[in-house]
This record gives sequence, structure tokens and C-alpha cells, in this order.
Amino acid sequence: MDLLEHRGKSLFAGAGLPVLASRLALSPEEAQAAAGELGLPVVVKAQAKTGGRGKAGGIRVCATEVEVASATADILAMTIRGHGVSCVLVEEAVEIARELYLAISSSRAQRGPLLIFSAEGGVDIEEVARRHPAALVRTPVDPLLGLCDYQVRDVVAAAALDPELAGPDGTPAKQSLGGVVRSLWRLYRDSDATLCEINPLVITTFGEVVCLDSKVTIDDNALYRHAELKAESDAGAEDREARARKAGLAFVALDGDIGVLGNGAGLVMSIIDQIAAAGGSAADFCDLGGGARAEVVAAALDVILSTGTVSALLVSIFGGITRCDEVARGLVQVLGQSSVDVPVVVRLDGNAAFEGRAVLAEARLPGLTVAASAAEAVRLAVAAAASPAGPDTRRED
Amino acid sequence: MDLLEHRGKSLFAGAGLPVLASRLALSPEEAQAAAGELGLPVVVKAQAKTGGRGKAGGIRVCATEVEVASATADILAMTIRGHGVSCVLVEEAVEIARELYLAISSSRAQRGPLLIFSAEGGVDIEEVARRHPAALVRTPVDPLLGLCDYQVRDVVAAAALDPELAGPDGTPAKQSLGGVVRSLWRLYRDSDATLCEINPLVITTFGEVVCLDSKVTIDDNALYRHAELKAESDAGAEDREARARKAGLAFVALDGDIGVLGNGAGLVMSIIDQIAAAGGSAADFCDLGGGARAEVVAAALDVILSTGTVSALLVSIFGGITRCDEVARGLVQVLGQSSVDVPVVVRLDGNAAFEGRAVLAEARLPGLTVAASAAEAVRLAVAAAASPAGPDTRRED
Amino acid sequence: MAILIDEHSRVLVQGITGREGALHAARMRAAGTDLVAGVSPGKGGQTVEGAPVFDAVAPAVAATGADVAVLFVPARFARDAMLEAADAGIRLVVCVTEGIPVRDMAEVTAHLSRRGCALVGPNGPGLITPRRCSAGIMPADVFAPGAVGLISRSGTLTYEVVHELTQAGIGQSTVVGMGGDPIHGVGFLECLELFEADDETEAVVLIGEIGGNDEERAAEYVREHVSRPVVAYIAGFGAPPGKRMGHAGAIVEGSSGTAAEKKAALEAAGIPVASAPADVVPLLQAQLETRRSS
Amino acid sequence: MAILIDEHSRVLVQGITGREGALHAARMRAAGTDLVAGVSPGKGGQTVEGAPVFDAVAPAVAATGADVAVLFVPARFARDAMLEAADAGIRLVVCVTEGIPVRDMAEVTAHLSRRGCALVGPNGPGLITPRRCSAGIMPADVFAPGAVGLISRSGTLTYEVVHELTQAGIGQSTVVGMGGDPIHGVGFLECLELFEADDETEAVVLIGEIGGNDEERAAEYVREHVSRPVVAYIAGFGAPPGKRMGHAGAIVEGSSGTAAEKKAALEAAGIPVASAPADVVPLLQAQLETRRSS
Repeated sequence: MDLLEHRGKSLFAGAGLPVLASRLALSPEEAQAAAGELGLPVVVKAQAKTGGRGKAGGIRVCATEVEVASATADILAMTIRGHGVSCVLVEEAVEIARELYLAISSSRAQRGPLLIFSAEGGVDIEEVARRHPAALVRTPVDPLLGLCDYQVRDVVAAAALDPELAGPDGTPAKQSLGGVVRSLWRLYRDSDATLCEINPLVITTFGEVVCLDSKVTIDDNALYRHAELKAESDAGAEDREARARKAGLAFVALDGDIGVLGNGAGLVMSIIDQIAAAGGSAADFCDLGGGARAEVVAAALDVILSTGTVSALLVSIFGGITRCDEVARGLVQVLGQSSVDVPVVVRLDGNAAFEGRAVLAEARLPGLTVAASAAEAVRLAVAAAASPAGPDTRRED
Repeated sequence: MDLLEHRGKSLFAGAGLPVLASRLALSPEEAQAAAGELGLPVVVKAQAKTGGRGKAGGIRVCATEVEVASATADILAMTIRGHGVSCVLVEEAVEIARELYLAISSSRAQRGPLLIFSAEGGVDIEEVARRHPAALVRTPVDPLLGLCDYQVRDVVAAAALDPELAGPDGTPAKQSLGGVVRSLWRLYRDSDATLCEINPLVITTFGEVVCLDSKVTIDDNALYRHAELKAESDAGAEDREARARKAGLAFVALDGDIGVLGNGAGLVMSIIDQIAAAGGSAADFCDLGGGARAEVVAAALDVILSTGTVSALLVSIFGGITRCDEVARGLVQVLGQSSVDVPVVVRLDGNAAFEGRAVLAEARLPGLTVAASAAEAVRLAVAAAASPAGPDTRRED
Repeated sequence: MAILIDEHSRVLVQGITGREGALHAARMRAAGTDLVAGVSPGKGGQTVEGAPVFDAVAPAVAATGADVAVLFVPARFARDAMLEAADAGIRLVVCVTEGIPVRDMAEVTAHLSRRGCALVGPNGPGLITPRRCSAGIMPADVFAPGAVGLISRSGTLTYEVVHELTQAGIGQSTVVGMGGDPIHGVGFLECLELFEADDETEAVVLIGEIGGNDEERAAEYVREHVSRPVVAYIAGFGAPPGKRMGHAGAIVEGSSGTAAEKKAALEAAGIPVASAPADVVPLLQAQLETRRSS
Repeated sequence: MAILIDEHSRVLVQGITGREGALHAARMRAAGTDLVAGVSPGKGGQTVEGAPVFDAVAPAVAATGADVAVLFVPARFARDAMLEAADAGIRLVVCVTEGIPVRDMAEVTAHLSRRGCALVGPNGPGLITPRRCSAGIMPADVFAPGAVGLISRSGTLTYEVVHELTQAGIGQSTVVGMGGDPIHGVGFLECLELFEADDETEAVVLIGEIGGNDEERAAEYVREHVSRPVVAYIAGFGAPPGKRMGHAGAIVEGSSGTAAEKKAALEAAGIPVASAPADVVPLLQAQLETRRSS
């Protein structure tokens, strides 16, 4: 689960990480009031689960309350990289002396957490990694041992801070930075994060160290250990992916017009690739998993067809443990009852495929074609989607 | 640092371990008042850093306040295995259905913590280990991983509790026991203990699990991480060992009459053994460490001679990094100024031994003999201690 | 010899008294597996599929000599079950469970590696040496004994490719489903090394998907260390960036982990990449023929 | 070959800019040690005893190829310093520091073992291969090159015994002070195995003391695995139970860990036990003569 900046920062604050005073605002009026409380100037920041907010104009420094209101109105109307903006964060402004980058991320290759630091922050870190990889500190943190002091020292040394630099309370900036690294590690570990990123982590002109942004991803599989975060996750967006997740399906919306349903993530990805290779375009990724029960099939069809942009449906099942005849019966039950009005191509192979095909043949469902192989199924579905016989009035592309 | 039962139990309570209500009392009157608060019957328990309190009569069940007062008076007057009793713990009485044993201990062989459980508690666990070792669960706890759930299950299974048994609040006894194991592990780890022992851990007739005793040893080397315990340690007994520790010496009082001072724990133990082999008996173990400074030598002599039972002193130095001439100068300085009136035998070998012997020869200290070897030094010291020429009026044995 | 498991493997099932555990214990046994024990805390003393059930792994290992453990345990208990198996001296742990937290898996893989205990999974179908031993949930009927080793990040896709192989008369030495999670046990590299050393295996098939750079590292490894012919199939060319495609590990992050990159890396290492599952067969036949005629 | 260190060892000193670090760096160098680097956080760029000083171990290893690290670091920073050395690829860590918490040492030994990094110490004098390499604080003058391996739980007692050996013309291959803490690195068993495999070592001396059962396990190991003659010396026959005799690990607990038990176990394994440090020499001479004449 990706957290919005403001939510990440509330976790930061709870973990003792230095963040600026800020208020969440849902309207220009609320933003103005927040600015009044915080004192001008302030920064108005779009809350959206994507990077590139700055470039898109979603982060604005405002010197007056009028500016705050107008900036907030502008930002709330934006869509950034496809993400709507539901609220803004109104935050104190600081004078930045230096921008750093700090993150802890789960690494496949290391099979554990990876601590990443760059003395060059506020920019795309992948870009830094490409341009001068030596500028990056990348240290695996041992999952059993946790963060070691020497790793903290390595980060602080890489920041090359002036040893004399200190904040208004006299705390040396080097010490503050070390504290940030330790606190970020504890937050990462204790909240089951898979990513805790601060970009930029800034040194202010007053010698303070401040987390100017936050990007936190919590491991969905570990939400049961974090009741509060779990509640937020459950209360999340009612989009198609969420509906599918509730039904036990893995679902991702795509741009094309051929609905795809299959059992197994790899198999479904493979079908999508084969559709593209045959000149078609998939409308979704939908993995039934091992379940062949009619209600799961029904939920999947409901989610897939709910956009209204699907012009053909391809169902591809390879029966391993799953029996194809059970899936076939589920399909017959659902398709017989529902008002699916797009052509459906079904491919059954593997365990009880023969019996499954017999079930479908017997049901004689209109618009349902049984393909002899995956390749044939793909050909038929692409042809059906492209054909004027298909419901092309409903197609957008 | 070994903790008294009552101090260990306050740590237990803080860690969520089930202990009985109790009060510490320094006098029969206090004990009576405590019994009044707790309600009779109560158990009056000697607080002393030793086992065997029960056998020695240091634990008494009292049904009346008069009994409490008289038992307390008796117990406060006791010496148990050489340990005085400065206070008693007045504790609620419970009806015991079963006695178990549970401990976590630092193991040399495992290079880490060892979880030990026995379904037979309340008795000497070394005895159980000898009689039926199969009755013991002994599981190393991985220092990096910590206690695993399966290890908790193993302990609970070994207890073979009735699955139906539950406490007054309905908590199954099996679950309570599992909780005790987990809490004891956390206490062990978080307080840098080297031993946390509950003997007996009892199941009451009401199905409760209760820690009836506590034996906790905190790692002296880790006291700096535990300010509160450190303060208690510093406020501890003003005995000779404590005085020696403050001077940076390792000191242990022994029963004999030949004071021993040397550099290095192994070397001093070796000298003590050689004294015994030659028919003498050492009065102490005192390791100067690497320090050859006069003030350390002075402190050592002060501690060694303060009993008044020493009839000869043997100083054995093997100069490794330490230079013998520096030690010799320290000795001359201290012996020249102080009123040491027992014969002193000095053996210097190794680094600058020749120069060291020259320093001693030149100083011509009365009563100081320089030996040519460790063996000769031992012979001379034993002879001096046994000789009527020595100050044998001051000898007790 | 096959790799990791064979007819000498003594298999223990953790969670054997559960629905899934009992079901797959029966299937494994039917597939030729020497099922020697089951473990279910509190259920010791029962018998499931002819195997004695124990309360804990250590006594089960002591009594039966089990060396492979297959877990059918809910996600939140899987960490402990794997640690228990490793501490009890199990040599290979197979974890089918989906949804185990990343932190748990990081700790488990770190601990198992110091115990010298191999892991297959989690969130995968396990592995099979056809007719000799199945440790996991692979449908044994699809497989046939033979000389092709296969290692895959995807379950159903594996069955699909193997089905094509079997239909074409190409049997398999051992088929390993490494699982779809980002942190997992043995992967391409470990299996390639084992297959290279296995005299029953003549060629290897890799089935990859988007996310991470396992395929790129496998390509490099094959270039430097593998003499057997290798062919591959990659799924997920159509996956949009930033979306998890079913498997927790199947995600294109930024511009890295794409199927196109992986294909390019494999081909640059001389590994032909099939354009559809069925195309693995002709590619493999061509490789084997070239090799046999040379 | 000697064991653990020799003239090819490239030694790094952690804490080299401290008083002890600088002093012993100089002594080690004078004893023939190839001192290649020092590490002191924040002091990088200096030079001590001709060795460049680095801020961290990893860059020091990268720049100098150091493979042995000797620590002169206060007790509360020792855990981190040892972990840093191991993670930087150091092969042998020597820790002289006294007073390290038991929990820290448990974690350190667990971590070092999975990094394949050996540890000598803590709370000991380190080790020396006379004239070729000294890693620690042993007084090099006392030692002479030769064919007797020695492993000891005590510092000064080691010097005393070695002094007797050297005076009697018996040189040493390698002398290891394992340190007096209850949780430590290499001990009798590890060194016996190394000495047994070392063709320079003809006989081994064990110096034990009260506490634990290292000597008992060593006796068993010698009986089963060691062909070289072994003699021993044990200190602490007069130690009362329950008292730490200077070393944190030197304590008779209950009735176990006594010197008498240890002596009995060693003698039962055919290992003669000297009654005083000086008596090690005749025992060793007798053993060596018996062996040479057989």
C-alpha cells in the first residue's frame, strides 16, 4: 500500500523524524486557514500517489493567502500522471541549503532491506544512479542484525557535511543526519515497509536536517500486523482493482479492448503478450487464481466488463490442480445467467480439458467459441474484437 | 550483578510476568503491617543472594500476624550459606497444584542464550539434569533471530498441561505458560540478563500460572545500558570486593593466610594452586591487571591486608607488556611508605625482570625477599607464613 | 540424479491435518513421493495418508529421517514453520504459501542460508522430479521423466510449457517453480548450477516474467558457467509500469524489470527466447539437435 | 605454515589513532607484522606507523587488501567494529577489548560465523606466529619460532609458559590467546584442528582454567581427532565456587567447571597435565622424545 505524502509524514513524525509543521486541506478555504495557522510563506503540495508532482506544477510556494487559495484550487483540479488530486498539504516553507536523498527499500537481489543514500537529492535517483553511480551509497542491511552503526557512519561520511554545521539548538548536523538514518530504519522495520524514501532530505540554511517529502509503501501482506494502517487500506478507493481484490482476484486495467481472464499470473501475462503479437490489445489482466467457483468467475466478468470498452473476452485455463470441467461449469452458470453481450472465446487445456470442452459444447451458449489451443484462442479473440460483427459501437479505440 | 528475589520480581512484573502481591520488610513490625495489607496467610521469605533458603528455614508460611513477626525476627537473624539476610519479602500465599522450572541462561557452549524448562520444578535443576535429563527441554535461542514460536510450543507441550485447565479469568493455562516464556525472553534480552530463572514456576489449584521465585543476574558489562540497575549496583555493598573493583582490581577473598598479588587472572590462579601444592593456603585472589602504577599497587595491598589475617604476601609478576622495573618501582614506593608488617616475597620475570630485581635490591626494604623463580617464591612465602618469625599472632588458622 | 529431490527424498508435510495439507499429501504420495511424516502442533499421534503425525518437526525428523519439508501453513505462521524446519535439520523447505510478509521472508532466507537449508518458494507450486518425487502442488499427470530441467517464476505457465514438452515426447529431469514473491529461495542461478552438474539433465528451460533482474543475472551466469543448451520464455511484455501483475514480484519499477530488457539480455547470451509457450518445444528441439550433431 | 596468521597476513588496526591502538600498532610492526592500514572514523587521511588511516574498514580493505583486523576499541563500540570488519570481508578479527556485554558477543559470534570470519578474543592478548606476525598485544620478545602450537585461556600465564619453552629452546609455531570471556571466538577445538593440519606444528600445549567445559570437550576432541602429542596446564584448583576469578568466564558454577574435573578429563584422554607452568617443559620434552623415538 502506497501512502500519500501527508500520511507518510505522520508516520515520520511518530518515528521521531524531523518534518515541518503542516495541515491537510480539502479546499482553497481550508488551505487558506491552514496558511494562517502556520504563518506565511507556505508550500501547497498536491497529495497524489505519484512522483513528478513538482514538474507538473503540483507544488507551489505561496507568499500570500490569496496565492494559497488560488494555488490550491489549481492543484485540486489537476491530474498528475493519471492520478487525481483529492487534497493538498499546506506546509511551512524553509530555506534550503542542500538537498540529499535517503531511502530504505526492499531488495530482491539482496533478499532484504537496502539502504540508499545520495549527497545529491531532490532529483530522480535512478537518474543519479545512471549518471554517477559512485555518488550513491548502497548498503544492504542484514535482516537479522538490523542497521549497524558503521552503516550510519558511512552515510554521514558520504554527506560530507561541514563538521562545524549545527542547528539552532546546537545539535551538529552530522549527528542529526545520523539520527534520521536510525529513525528511518526503525520506521521501516516496525511498520513492515517495503519502501521508506525521503527525497529530498534537506539541510536548511539554519543547519537543521528536515524530511521535505515522504514516500512510504507498506507491505500489503503485513497489514494484519498494523491495525491502523489496515483500516485505512480497507477504507481505500472503491475502484475496480479494489473490487477485484475483495473477490480474491488479481486485476490490472489495461488500455485495449479484449477482456482477458485466466488462471495463474504468468499464464495471463502470456496470453496478453500473445494477443499483442497477433495485433490485438488486452483490456485487462485478470487472474482467477486456483478458484474455479462460479461466484469468482462471476465477479471477474463483472469487473472486466464494467468499463464498457470490452469488445471480446478471452478465457484461458490450463488445468493443473484445477479441473477444466469445473471451470467450464462455472462459466456456463455465469454466462447463462448474465447479460454478457460480447463474443467469448474459451480455451481449456490440461486437467479434465476434454470433459470441460464437452460441458461447454453441451451448453451451446450463444457467442461462446471453444478454441483448440491457446494460439487459436488468441487468433479468434483478436478477430472477434476487430470484426464488425462484434459490438463495435461500444469500442473506443 | 545478582538481584535479590524482590528486585527480580519487580523486573518480572514490569515485563508482564505473573507474580504475587508482596511487600518488602526490614523488621518484624513492617512484616506484620505488610501481612495486614496483603491478607493472611502469607509467606515470609529471606532475601539473600543464594539458593537453599527453603532448606535453611528462610521461607516460612505464616497464618497469623504473630507468626509473621516471629518468623521475620528469626529470618533476619539468619546467615544462609554465608550470606546475611538484610530484609524479608512478605508475599501472598497460593495453593500449588504443580511446580515447573523455567530459565533462560547464557551458554558458553552455545555462544548464546539457552532456554531450559523442566516439568519438575521447585527442586535443584542440576539434580533433575543428572537424574532424568530427558525431563529437561534445553533449546538454544538464536541471538540474531530471538525466541521462535515453535520453541514456545515445545515448552508448553513438555509441560503436558490439561488442555481444559484455565485460570479464573478463563485464560487457558497453556496460553498463560506460553506468555510467560515469551515475556521471560523479552526480559532476558532487554535487560541484558545472563540468567533469568523461575524456580518454581507454579500452576495454582485455580489454574493460574505464577512465578513463585525469581533469580536474575544482569551482565555487569552491560550495566551502562541500564541506568537504573547501574545505580543500584553502584549503591551496593561496601565490601572488599567492591573496593577492589573501584580501584580496577579483580579481587576474591579466600580462606588462607598468604596474600597473593599478581598480574593476570590465570597467573594469579596458578600461584594460588602452587601455594596449595606447597602446603600453604592463599588469603585472596588479586589481579593487578596490566597496571603497574603505584596507586593501584597501594590499593591492592590495602584490600589484601585489611582482614588482618595475612601472615605473608606473595607478589608474582610476569612482565609481558608490563615492565618489571616499573612494577618494582611501584612496590618500593608503596612498601616504603606504608606500614606493611608481614614478610613480602617478590618474584619478577619476563620483560625487564633483571632491572626490576635491581630496583628491589637497591631499595633494601626490610622483610622483602626477591625470589629467583615462581617456584622459589611459593616456597619462600609458604615458609614465611608457617614460620614463628612471621607475625603468627595475627593468624587465625 | 535429478536435482534437489528424487526417490530417496523423505518428505514431511507441515500442516498435514489441514484441508490443503491433507489433499496435497495424498497427491504427492500418489505421484511417487516417499511421504514419511506429517507435523501439526497439537495433533501428534494421528496418521494421515499412512504417515505418522508429530507435534513438532524435530521429533518427526528424529523418528523418520525426513529431509524435505513441504509447508501448507497460513501466511502468518509460515515464518515460524520454516525456521522450525531449518532448525530441525531439514535440508530442503518447500513453501507453497502466498502472502507472507517481505520482512518475514528476509529473515527466513537469512536464517536458512546459515543453516545450510535450501528453500523453494514461497508463493509457488514447489518442485517435481517426475515419477520419483513431488514436493508441492504440481499436477503430476502433466509431467514425464526425461532430460530437460525447467525452472520457472510462474506456476500455471510452467504446467502449460511442460504440457507442450510432454506432448512432444520431451520428458523432464526436475521442474522447479521458484515462486512469484520478490524474496524467495533458490532461483535461476542456483538451479542452473545444479542442472549443469546433473548428468541426467541435457538442456534447461527458463520461464521468466517481469520484475527484478533475475533473468539478466541468469543470462550472465549461463554465458559464463553453463555448457548445457538453454532456452527461455518470458511473460509480461504488455505489462504497464508500476502495476503488480498478480505475483508480488511481477512489477516493472521505473524503467527496470521489463520483459523486453530480459529478452534482450537472454538473447545476447545466446539463449533463444520463445514468443509463446508452445514455441519452447521447437526451440528446444533445435538446440538439442544442434548439440547432438556436433 | 603456522595457523591463522603468518608473514602473508595483511593486518589492519581498528582504533589506530587511540593511545593503545597506536602503541600496539608500533609493537606489532616491530614484531614483523605487515601492518597495512589503520581505521579510525573521522581520522581518515592520517598515517600511523607508516600505515594509511581510513574512516571505515571497507575502503581500507579495498585499498590495502587487509585480511586481519586487530581491534583497540572501547567495549561499547566493539560490537559494531567487529561487525564492520566482518562485513568488509576481513577473514580474521582479533579483539583485545575487555568488558564487552555478553549479548553483544552472542550476536557478533553468530554474525561472524555466517560471514566465514574467524574471531580471536575478546578479552585476550590476541595471537602470534613468532617473527612473522603478531596480531594483538603479546610481548614478541618472549616468543621464539618453532614447532609447538599453544592455545590458552589466559594472557600472562601464556607468556609465563612460553617463556619457559623459549628458555628451554622449544620454539612455537603459533600461540593463540582465546581470551577470558565466556563467549569468545576460536577455542581449543578450532585451534587443535588447525594445529593438527599444520605441518609446522609437532606438538600442542593447552592452557586452561576453571569455568565451562572447553577443556573437557578438547580432551574428547584430542582423543578422537588429534595425532600430535598434547600437554596441558590448568589453573584454578583453589578457586571457590560461584566467584569470578578475574576473567568473566573463570567461574565454577554449582559443581561444574572445576579444575579437578578438567584435569581428570584431560588425563583420561592421555593428555599429561603439568602441576606448575614450568613443568610444561619436561612433559612436552618427554612427549616429543617418545614420539621421535617411535
